Amino acid sequence: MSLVFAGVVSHAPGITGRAQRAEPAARDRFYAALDRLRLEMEETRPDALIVVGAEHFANFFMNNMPSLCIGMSDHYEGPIEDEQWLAIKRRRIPGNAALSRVLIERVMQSCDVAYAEEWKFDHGIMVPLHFLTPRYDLPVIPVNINCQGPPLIPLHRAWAFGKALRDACDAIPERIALVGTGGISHWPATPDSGKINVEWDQQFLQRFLANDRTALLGYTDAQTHREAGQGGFEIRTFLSVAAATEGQTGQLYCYEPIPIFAVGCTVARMTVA
Amino acid sequence: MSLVFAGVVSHAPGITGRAQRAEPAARDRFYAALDRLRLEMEETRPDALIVVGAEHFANFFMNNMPSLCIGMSDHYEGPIEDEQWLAIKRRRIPGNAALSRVLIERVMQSCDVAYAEEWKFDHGIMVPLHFLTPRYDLPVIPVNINCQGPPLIPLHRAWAFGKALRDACDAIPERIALVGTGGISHWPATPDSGKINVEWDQQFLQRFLANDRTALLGYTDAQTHREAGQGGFEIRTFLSVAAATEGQTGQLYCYEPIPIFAVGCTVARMTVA
Amino acid sequence: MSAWRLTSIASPRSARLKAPVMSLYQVQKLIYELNRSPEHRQRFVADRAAVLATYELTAEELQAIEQPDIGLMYVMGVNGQLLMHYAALRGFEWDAYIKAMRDGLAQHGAVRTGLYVAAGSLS
Amino acid sequence: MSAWRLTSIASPRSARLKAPVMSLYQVQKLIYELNRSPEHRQRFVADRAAVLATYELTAEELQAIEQPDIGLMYVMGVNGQLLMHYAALRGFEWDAYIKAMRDGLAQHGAVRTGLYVAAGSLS
Ligand SMILES: [Fe+3]
Ligand SMILES: [Fe+3]
Repeated sequence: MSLVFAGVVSHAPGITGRAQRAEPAARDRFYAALDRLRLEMEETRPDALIVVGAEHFANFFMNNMPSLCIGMSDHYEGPIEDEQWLAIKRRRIPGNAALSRVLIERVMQSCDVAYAEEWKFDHGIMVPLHFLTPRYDLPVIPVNINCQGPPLIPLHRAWAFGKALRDACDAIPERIALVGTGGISHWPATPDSGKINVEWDQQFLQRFLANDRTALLGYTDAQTHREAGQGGFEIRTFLSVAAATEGQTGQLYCYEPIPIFAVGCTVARMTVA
Repeated sequence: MSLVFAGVVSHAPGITGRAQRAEPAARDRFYAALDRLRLEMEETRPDALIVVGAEHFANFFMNNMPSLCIGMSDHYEGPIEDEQWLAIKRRRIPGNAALSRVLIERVMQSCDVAYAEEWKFDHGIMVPLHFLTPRYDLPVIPVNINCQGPPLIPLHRAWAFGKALRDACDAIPERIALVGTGGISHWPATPDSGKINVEWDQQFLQRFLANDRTALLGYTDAQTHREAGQGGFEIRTFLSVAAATEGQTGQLYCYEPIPIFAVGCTVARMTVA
Repeated sequence: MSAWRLTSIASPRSARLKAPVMSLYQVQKLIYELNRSPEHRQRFVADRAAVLATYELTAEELQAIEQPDIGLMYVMGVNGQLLMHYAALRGFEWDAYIKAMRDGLAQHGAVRTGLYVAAGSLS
Repeated sequence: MSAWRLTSIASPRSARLKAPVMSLYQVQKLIYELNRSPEHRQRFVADRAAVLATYELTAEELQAIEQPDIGLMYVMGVNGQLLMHYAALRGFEWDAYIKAMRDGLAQHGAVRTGLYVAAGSLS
């Protein structure tokens, strides 16, 4: 058992960049839940944190869009966005190339990941790190599932990838924390920014927390796009965490729809067997 | 049955770039075999040609090195190398983005491919095209298996990829030709350039032509590296063609060790069921 | 870049053999490269025409980028995760950026291609 | 870039927590970018120092690139599929390029890292 912690959090850039414009009480409940997740993660004494994100054309463009990518560097950089816009200062983030390599080789037994020896994090990873490793003292292993530019991998491959990550973690002595970040329903960077399908989110979260594999794999992209926006494609990151903790359930620490953050702000922890 | 043709050819840059320095009789036998393969491919009236190559840091670098990538553009460009050095003039090569997309979506059911909406071909694709589509009138769908910069996918995933390609071809009405290009034993771009392990090549070719899955998947990278050079990692492209024609055997049209071409120059055709 | 489809329509062979060349890819590539590189942004600010000349763009695209007409770029199908940063680079505050997209829809009609063809319909 | 290993050695946890930062990646990136872009090559020819200043390189790497010492670059572990084109760019004909690598091995010793550590041993 070397996966020691698993959770999911939202990552929308408004969470830090437009913090002052949110309803204070809802925002502070969300921030408090993030802090709780951080403390609980620290209690598990991880050696490294795998962040499964869904980045937004910061590193990966349609000239070579990987379905799955894992970072393999001793240091990363971020945010790539304007520091004022995101309200996070640019900095170097520690990685662990050797540990990445061991994980990548193991994951490659079943999933065809790209690897990246440099990576400029966007808000998709920086916002979670801002709350979960505020001192930037934990080596991060960035992982990406393409959820932006179709064609996208089917959900069952996101599941297979989560299983492969778990298998890789369990094969090494290091203590690994895993955090997925994405979704849930949202229409980011469109005129519908701020729209949130609360009912859809609640049903999805129920299925996710129950780790209901059949229900989770039952979503189709057409339906998700219609009901949960193009931002809903990012449920792939949640599915990978569910797969990595298959058979276990989770606990919801926060779900707060905050329109100016453009997403139902979510914090949850999954039990690790 | 919409895969209508399958074969393998060598692609070393010396084949065109250092043509004048080769032993003329061996070279001309090789060129004649390439021409035979072209004629036979043309007889199958393909609508598009999938080239499974192993490119050499022309498009894909360690900042985002895909294990598997498929092009998705209506046109490509090549060669990226100096035109005099490769003795192939730079030009636009026709593609078919819509056809690529259908194939990619199908392949993604089991393999996690990257997609690329632009691609500058290097010798790994240009040398085969120079002989197989000399009028550049056949849409090309470039495919890459990373065989250069480790970590590399295991051979059984290259096999799974070949099966996925076959499955995708069989699901569409278009007539598809498939050509793999790589290996076999060679030490390209090293002081050992020109070394060829003929015995190793002959055994490999025997197994490939017999489509002996067990034997082909029995190679290990450590052993290949030791006996067949780092260029031997490119057998992944041969394996994908064998997988795409599983159950069928092949015929060798040429095997000529030509040291100034830095490879045992190979042309073979596989039967398509 | 081919138009977004949730599932590929099994189009007849003939239709697939003459897909149009789209330059939307080039618009998006420009923004991607601006986002990644401070040097590229500096060159763009200093001599926009010179930078734009290195991309294959239609007259409409060129004008929308130059002006900038964020609303038209949205309608053209530029991915919002790219467009958002171009709007910020050109000085649009958040609300002005959202408004520009809404104005674009009113002025230029529905989104032509990409992920957002159907967006807005649930508002 | 971590050193090439055919299979990962199950190194102890402590060893993996302080892997060295290697700048070989930067040398290779330079050549990759030169290979891809005629404009980059022009800038490199016109003002080599300015281009090199944009990469994080050690003094030894800088000198090997400047000179150029193709043999030393080979010994440093630069992938041959990249180095081959850098040699051509700097005017090395095929035989001179192969000879430079051989001379490098004689002068600087075995390849230090990467794919070619074991190469040459079968010659
Ligand atoms: Fe996102
Ligand atoms: Fe090759």
